[in-house]
Amino acid sequence: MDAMLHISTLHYLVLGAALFLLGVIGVLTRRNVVIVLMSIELILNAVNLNLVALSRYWQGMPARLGGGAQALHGQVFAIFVITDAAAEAAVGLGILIAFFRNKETVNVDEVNLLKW
Amino acid sequence: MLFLDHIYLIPLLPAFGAAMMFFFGRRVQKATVSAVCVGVVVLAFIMACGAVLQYTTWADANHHQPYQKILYTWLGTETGHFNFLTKDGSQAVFQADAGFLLDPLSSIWLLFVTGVGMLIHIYSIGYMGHEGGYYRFFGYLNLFMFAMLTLVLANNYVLMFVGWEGVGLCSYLLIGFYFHRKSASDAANKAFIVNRIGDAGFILGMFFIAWYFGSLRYTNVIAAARSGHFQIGDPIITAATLLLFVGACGKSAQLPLYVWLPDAMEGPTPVSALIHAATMVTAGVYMVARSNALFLLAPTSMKTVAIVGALTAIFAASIGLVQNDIKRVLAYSTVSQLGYMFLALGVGAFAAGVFHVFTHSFFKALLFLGAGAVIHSMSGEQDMRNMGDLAHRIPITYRTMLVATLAIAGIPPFAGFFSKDEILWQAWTREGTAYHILWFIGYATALMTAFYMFRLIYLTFFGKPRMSHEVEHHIHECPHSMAVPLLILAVCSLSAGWLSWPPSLGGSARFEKFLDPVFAPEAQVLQEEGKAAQLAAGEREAEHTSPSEYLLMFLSVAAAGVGWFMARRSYENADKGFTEPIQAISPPVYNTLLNKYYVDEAYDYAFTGRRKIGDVRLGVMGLGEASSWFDANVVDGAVNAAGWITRLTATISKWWDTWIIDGVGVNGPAILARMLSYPARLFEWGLVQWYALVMTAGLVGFVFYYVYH
Amino acid sequence: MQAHILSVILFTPLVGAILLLFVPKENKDAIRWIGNIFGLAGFLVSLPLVPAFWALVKSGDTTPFKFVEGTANNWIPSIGAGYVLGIDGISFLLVMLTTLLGWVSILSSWTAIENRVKEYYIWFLVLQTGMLGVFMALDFFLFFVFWEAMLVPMYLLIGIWGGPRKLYAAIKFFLYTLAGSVLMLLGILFLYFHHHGVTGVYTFSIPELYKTAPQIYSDYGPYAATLLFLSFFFAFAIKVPMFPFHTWLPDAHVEAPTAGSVILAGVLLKMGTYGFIRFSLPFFPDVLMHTRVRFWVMTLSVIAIIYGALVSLMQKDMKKLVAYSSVSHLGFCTLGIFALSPLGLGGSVLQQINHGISTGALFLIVGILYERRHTREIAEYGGISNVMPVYATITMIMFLSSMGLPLLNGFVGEFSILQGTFMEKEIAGHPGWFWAAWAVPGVVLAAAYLLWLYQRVFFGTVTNPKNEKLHDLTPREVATFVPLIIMAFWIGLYPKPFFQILEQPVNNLVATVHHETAKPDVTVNAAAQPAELVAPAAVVPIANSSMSAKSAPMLKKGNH
Amino acid sequence: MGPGFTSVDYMMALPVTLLALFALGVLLIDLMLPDEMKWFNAITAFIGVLFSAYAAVRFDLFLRSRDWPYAFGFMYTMLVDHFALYFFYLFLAGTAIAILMSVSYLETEHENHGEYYALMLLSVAGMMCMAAGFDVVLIFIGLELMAISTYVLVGFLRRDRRSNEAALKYLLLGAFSSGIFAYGLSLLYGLTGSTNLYQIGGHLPQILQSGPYKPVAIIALVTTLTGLLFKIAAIPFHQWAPDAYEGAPTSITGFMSVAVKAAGWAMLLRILGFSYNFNGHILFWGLLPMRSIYIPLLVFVAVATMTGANFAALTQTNTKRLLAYSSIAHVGYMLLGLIAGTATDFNPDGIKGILIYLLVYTFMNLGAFGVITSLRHRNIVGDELDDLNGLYSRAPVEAVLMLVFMLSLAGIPPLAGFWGKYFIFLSLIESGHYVLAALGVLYSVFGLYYYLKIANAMFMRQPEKGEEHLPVSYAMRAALAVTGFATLFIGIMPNRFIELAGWALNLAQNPSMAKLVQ
Repeated sequence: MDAMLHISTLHYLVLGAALFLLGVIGVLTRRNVVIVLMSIELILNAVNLNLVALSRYWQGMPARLGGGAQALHGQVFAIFVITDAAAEAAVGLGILIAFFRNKETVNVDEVNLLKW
Repeated sequence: MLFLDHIYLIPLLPAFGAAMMFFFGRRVQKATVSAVCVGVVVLAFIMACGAVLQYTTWADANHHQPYQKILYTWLGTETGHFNFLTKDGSQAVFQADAGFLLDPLSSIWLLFVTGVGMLIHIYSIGYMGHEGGYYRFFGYLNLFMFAMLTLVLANNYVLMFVGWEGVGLCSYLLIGFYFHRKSASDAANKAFIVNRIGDAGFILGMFFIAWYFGSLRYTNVIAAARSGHFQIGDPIITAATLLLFVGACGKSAQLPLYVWLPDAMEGPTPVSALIHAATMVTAGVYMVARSNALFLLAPTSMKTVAIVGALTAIFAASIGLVQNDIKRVLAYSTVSQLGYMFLALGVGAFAAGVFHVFTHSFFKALLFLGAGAVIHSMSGEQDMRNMGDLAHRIPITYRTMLVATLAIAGIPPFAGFFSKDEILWQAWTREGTAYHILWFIGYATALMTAFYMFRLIYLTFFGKPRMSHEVEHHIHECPHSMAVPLLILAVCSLSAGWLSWPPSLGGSARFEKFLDPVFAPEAQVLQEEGKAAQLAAGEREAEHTSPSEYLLMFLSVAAAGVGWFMARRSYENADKGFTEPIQAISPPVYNTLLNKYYVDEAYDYAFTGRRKIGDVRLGVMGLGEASSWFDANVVDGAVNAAGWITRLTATISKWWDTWIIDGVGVNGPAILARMLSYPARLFEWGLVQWYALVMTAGLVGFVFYYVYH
Repeated sequence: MQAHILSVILFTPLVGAILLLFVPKENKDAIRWIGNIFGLAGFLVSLPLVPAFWALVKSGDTTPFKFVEGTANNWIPSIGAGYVLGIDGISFLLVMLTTLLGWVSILSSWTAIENRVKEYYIWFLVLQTGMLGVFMALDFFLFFVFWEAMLVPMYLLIGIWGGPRKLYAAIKFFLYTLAGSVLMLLGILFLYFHHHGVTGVYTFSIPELYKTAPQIYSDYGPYAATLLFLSFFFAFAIKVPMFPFHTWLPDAHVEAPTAGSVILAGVLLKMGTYGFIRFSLPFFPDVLMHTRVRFWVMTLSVIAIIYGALVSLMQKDMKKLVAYSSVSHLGFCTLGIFALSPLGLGGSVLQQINHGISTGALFLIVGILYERRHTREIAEYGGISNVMPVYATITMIMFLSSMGLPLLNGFVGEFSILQGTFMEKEIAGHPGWFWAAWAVPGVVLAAAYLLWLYQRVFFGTVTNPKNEKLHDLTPREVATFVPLIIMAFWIGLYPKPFFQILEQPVNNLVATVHHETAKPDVTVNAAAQPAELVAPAAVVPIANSSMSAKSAPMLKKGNH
Repeated sequence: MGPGFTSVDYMMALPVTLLALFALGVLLIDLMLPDEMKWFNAITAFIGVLFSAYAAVRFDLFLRSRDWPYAFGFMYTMLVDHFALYFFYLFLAGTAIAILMSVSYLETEHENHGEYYALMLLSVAGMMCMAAGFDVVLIFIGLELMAISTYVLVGFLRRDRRSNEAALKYLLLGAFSSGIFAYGLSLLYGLTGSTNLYQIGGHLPQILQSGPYKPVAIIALVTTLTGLLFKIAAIPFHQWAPDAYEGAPTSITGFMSVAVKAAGWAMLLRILGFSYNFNGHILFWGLLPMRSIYIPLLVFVAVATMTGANFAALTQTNTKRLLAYSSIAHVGYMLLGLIAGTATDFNPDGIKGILIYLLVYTFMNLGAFGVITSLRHRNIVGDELDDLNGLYSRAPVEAVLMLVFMLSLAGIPPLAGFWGKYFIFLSLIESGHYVLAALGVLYSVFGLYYYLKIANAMFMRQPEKGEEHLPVSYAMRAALAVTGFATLFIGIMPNRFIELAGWALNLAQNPSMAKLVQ
């Protein structure tokens, strides 16, 4: 029992933060639009992780602090975020395809017609 | 009191004439023009005589008050809401009437201005008969009469200033009458602008008076000045009088502002006679005489006036010695005579000064008209070196001019003798060597005057004929319209002096007595007040005669004789290429005089900046250039920067250049903004990830902001 | 009619503009006729004002503003702005000047404008309304609206019908003037809140603000008051334009079409001086009386007089020359204003009218030559008086009036200004005559540059063959000058009515200025008990927090 | 909070619902329409907008009848108060005009599909959720709904590479930012244990007291702020805007520049919060307690935005891009208003300024884009500055209207644009931010310069491409007429609208405002 290492909300948050940063870095560095999109998904996943973990955390809290059994906002929110992520990915890919039709590339660096 | 009550008509009649010319002049016949213009002046003259006569009777009834006629309040309001604080802190009202004042002083001017004016108008009918712009000429002349009469009849300084500027304008217009000649328009501008400098002084002088006495109406000012609670040498009054005198210098062509007068001879000869000899140039004298009460309170100013006058007299006379243009000789003689008048005023002999103005107006007008006749007969030739032997060809002109010459040279019993002699005597009787020096200068001038005037006579009327043959062929005596005025003026130049036959010669200086209400009071008021009292008291002293007076008389006549004799010796039978005595003695002196001491050149270098020293332009135009450069390059440095940056960037790269030039309103700040605009846009260089990076950077930046707060 | 006469005058031109919208733009003559009719109408409807106003002056009625129309805050109650019109002697004269010049310049552009005639007249009439509004507004907000709205038509007039560098000039004019006036907006808002802080009422009504604005000096201290003064000063100084802010003027003038220049010089510049008189003086008397401020404004005026004259002396372009001469003349006006003596102030207003008449005419004169020869280079001309005698005569008269020859209008104004300045005992540590003496050379220089110009253009023989065929003035062109010449002589010969119209407002103004500054106890009281100052505001959190000087800095951080 | 919704809930959701329904309706009808009948979609959409507007008005009246200042719904998820209603009207007005603008434009682009209008309506539905959302979840959903539909709209010109690219960029950045935003929201939730703005606002103060949580709170704030500022395109989160505006179909550019931006502002105001003052006691929520922390940031952002945008716009030669930068600059001014509005305890003038600004901006900016849209036909693209040259001679009415819009954007009285700026500067002076005020006005002068460039091109340059007259569709004419009239009318008779903005902030209950309205 006590040998088993106890995982607190903080760990989730740290993991979330790590994911978030990874996502950001991905967005900033990867050249392939698809991968950039995936990195954005990563960010959203970090959000979901946070939300779920925190929702657990608040369920553990006393009700007078707004906690309690039905403090489920976080999880509800997470579900919405997931759907949203899906939608975004779909639309993103759609637009990417349209773009690809015209320009024959998925390289972010070549998305530079509009500038200045 | 018909004339007196309608005294304002005297200036308004010529104004009416001028207006007629302005509106209808171009459409009517020359005959009509002369009828109208001369007619109004004749009327004015008649009214003037009537008014003066009525005044004399009126004055006896009203113990010699000046007669005033106020039409309406011109500047300011009667309600007097436009107040200002005088120096002593009392409330004063800003007000200037359109009002007229007649007293002995103004009546004298009134008489000879209208009189001589009338004669010159008549003369002009003949003289200008063949000129273009006949109506224009007479319109201007009438306008001048209006301005001059306003100047004379005004009852306050502001209205006097109106006339003052008005005559300046008319002289500008008339000098520039032959406007197609560059020299004429130059001379016109010179006249106006130099006069303007004087006027600036006049304005400031007026302000000082208003500031000190709280009014600009003669009666108030003089009453205040005579009230005696201003001590003599009061700095403000000194300043005021000096500034007024600056004005006088401009108008009456005294050093250093005399330069315009000789050039003014570009105008038609009648103009030179009327404006630049008889009337306008004496305005300065009138103004100083008018403010005698003030000048007497400022000995410094009096001295200045006297010294400037004396210097001008000899300075101009010396130039006159060698001039060859007949009108220029007369011009310099005018300047010199004006110098005399100021000398008289300066030594406190106001009456004498005025008297000289009076006589001078006749013989100088005569001289000019005569010169005009000569030029007329010489078909436009003005250079005396190309004349000679005209005496029997144009006898009337010759005789009349001779009379005038005798008068100006101061040969008794001609008019000039009395006035000039009076002045010299008054100068002599002032105590202090300074005044003796002044006397001597005046005396030397008298000699010079005689010399150059007879030089003129001999060169013009005697010696060998030096003109070309066709000119010689056309020589003819002038028409009656010109001859009559000459004769009348000749009579006056002979007899005008008798009005003030000096007591010492058994006369009873009637002229001065007439003027006593204007000048004499100082004598009593200031009798007990030391120095200035003597300034004023001179005229009284003059009454008991002294041997020295006779001596001086003799000396001055002798001087005139010597001048005559020298001139005669050198020029009696001058032939082509005759020798100037002075040139013979010392060429450099001669050249200096011939070139008028190079004053014009000096002014052009120093003040106007019309001439450059090397590449630098000094004077006003220099300043003008400097400031317009400043304006273009510094104040509006925006534009400059624009151009500069544009050029710079153009060299940097074409791409940049097109962007700089593109769009509108290349302006300094705008340009700099543009410079900044490109970074702001380059920031946006099209790559999504760059955008994302910037966002993140912003985010991180925010976080760091707190880390370090 | 009597009650709404100001509105009628104000909107007659606008009605014309709207009417013109419906005229097909091909029908140029109809447009010209309508434009001119409304130009004239604008002048005619303003004429009834003259006897009415004169009657009031005669009856010695003492209300500061006459023909007041509309009540405070009736326009935008929620911010306290009202459509309030009213005039006193000063604005009365300026209004009349505007209507007159508006008519003249519309008449003058009959042949000058060939393309896009319709817009031209529309914009011109709109401009007319804008300018009139500035002079009539008794509500600061209304004033500001007109002040800025009027820039637009002027900008278009310069930009569309202007000369070669029109775009540059138009933009420069617009930006320059706008830059000044936006700061003024902030100043106005400050006054607005200060007034609320004192009285607890939000209003832009100028008469109301007169009551409170002077207290700013005591409530916020000299420094803040001076900054506030500057925020107004720049707006007006740029408009006038005073010395360092004048560089937009030559460009705008040179590029603008003739009528545009006439209005620009004749009326627009007066808005600056009017602003000084109407606002700077009564709002910031203490600041103005402050030695250093006064010294600077006086110095700038003097510099403008001399400098403007010197620069115009050396111009090669007639229009530029006239433009710079305006700088010099307006220098006289500001000198008279800041001398703060009734005489100087009255003279200044009169001089503004004179400048409108004379310089307006000068621009017409230049325009007439330009129309015939399409150049303004002085060197191109010479001997014009041989071919165009009438024109030469009229020009001479106007030059003389512009250089201040007695019996013409210019002299009366300059003389009063100079004497008014001269008589002041002490201006910024110097006696009044010190300043007057500096200004006087301007009179001489005026003669110099104008006569020299006249000589170069009109005297001599016709050297340039292109000038031989020039035809003299047409009746229409003469007609444009007649009213100006009449005015010039009227003011020159019998200026008394003008002085009588001016004496009341001018004296009140000077009285208030000196009165405000003459009572130090006010400052003491307010300083002693600022609480009492903001007491009515205490109810109001906003006012409370922002109106008391001490809490203002705290707001910057925003947390408490 | 018991479950079970009352009729009020549905009534307040009705505008949103109707829009969604009509969106679907458009899609369905579109299937049945032949190609030459496609314009009918526009009518359907327009009717949808009208219905939604009717629903909004109805709820407005309902509130009045009950004399409620506001109504909560869906378990405190949705707050429909005057503020929300104000924005409803704004969105709907903007959308209606944008629809009018689109008809002929889509014809010329040969992209006349029903999806276009459907997506428009859906995005408006999203906006309404943002404006009326009182729970971050709802707000986030609304945001995404709006965003995703706009991504598609931006890329609606499938064959146009610039359009694709714009869409792609907008999508990537938008998704990125909403990711960050969501992350911030999650942290907020973690801190306060609620997604309800009121409770978040309620809990924040003591969290800020306790040391350990403050950094987290700050990170939450910053990330949230990033999301918010991104949507209103404030520097340094603005860079999507110029590209998206330039690439998007012009009608959509107009739509985005007003409606989408207004939605962004609604959300920003809701979350950063402003306080009501109900008869004395002050009511606040959202992040308002962190005011003292974010104000300095906002100052920085505002100044940066004004500076960057104005400078960048200065030398633009592409009209759409220029207007994009100009709209960014306007965001800068509005941010000043936000600063003034939240700096002091209660200073509604700043917020009021923003509301009025958005109102007038809707009309003048849409008008401007309308004119540009009308230039687009077969041979001209019409979005280069040179395409405007000599516009006056080709289309005088459009030219004059454009001039009006430009001057209004520059804030010249008496045009609508002036009032936006006026209240911003008013509030700045009021709250003592004199320096910011001076900066603001100077930049507004600065802005005039590039607006005048457009005016110059239209009036003072000669047209290159002949004198041929521009054909303008009736719908477009209607749109231009409405916008032009509004711009002038609001400018000259602003009182009604100022009071409207006051009403949106419930200022009637407000002693200080009671003074102001007298």
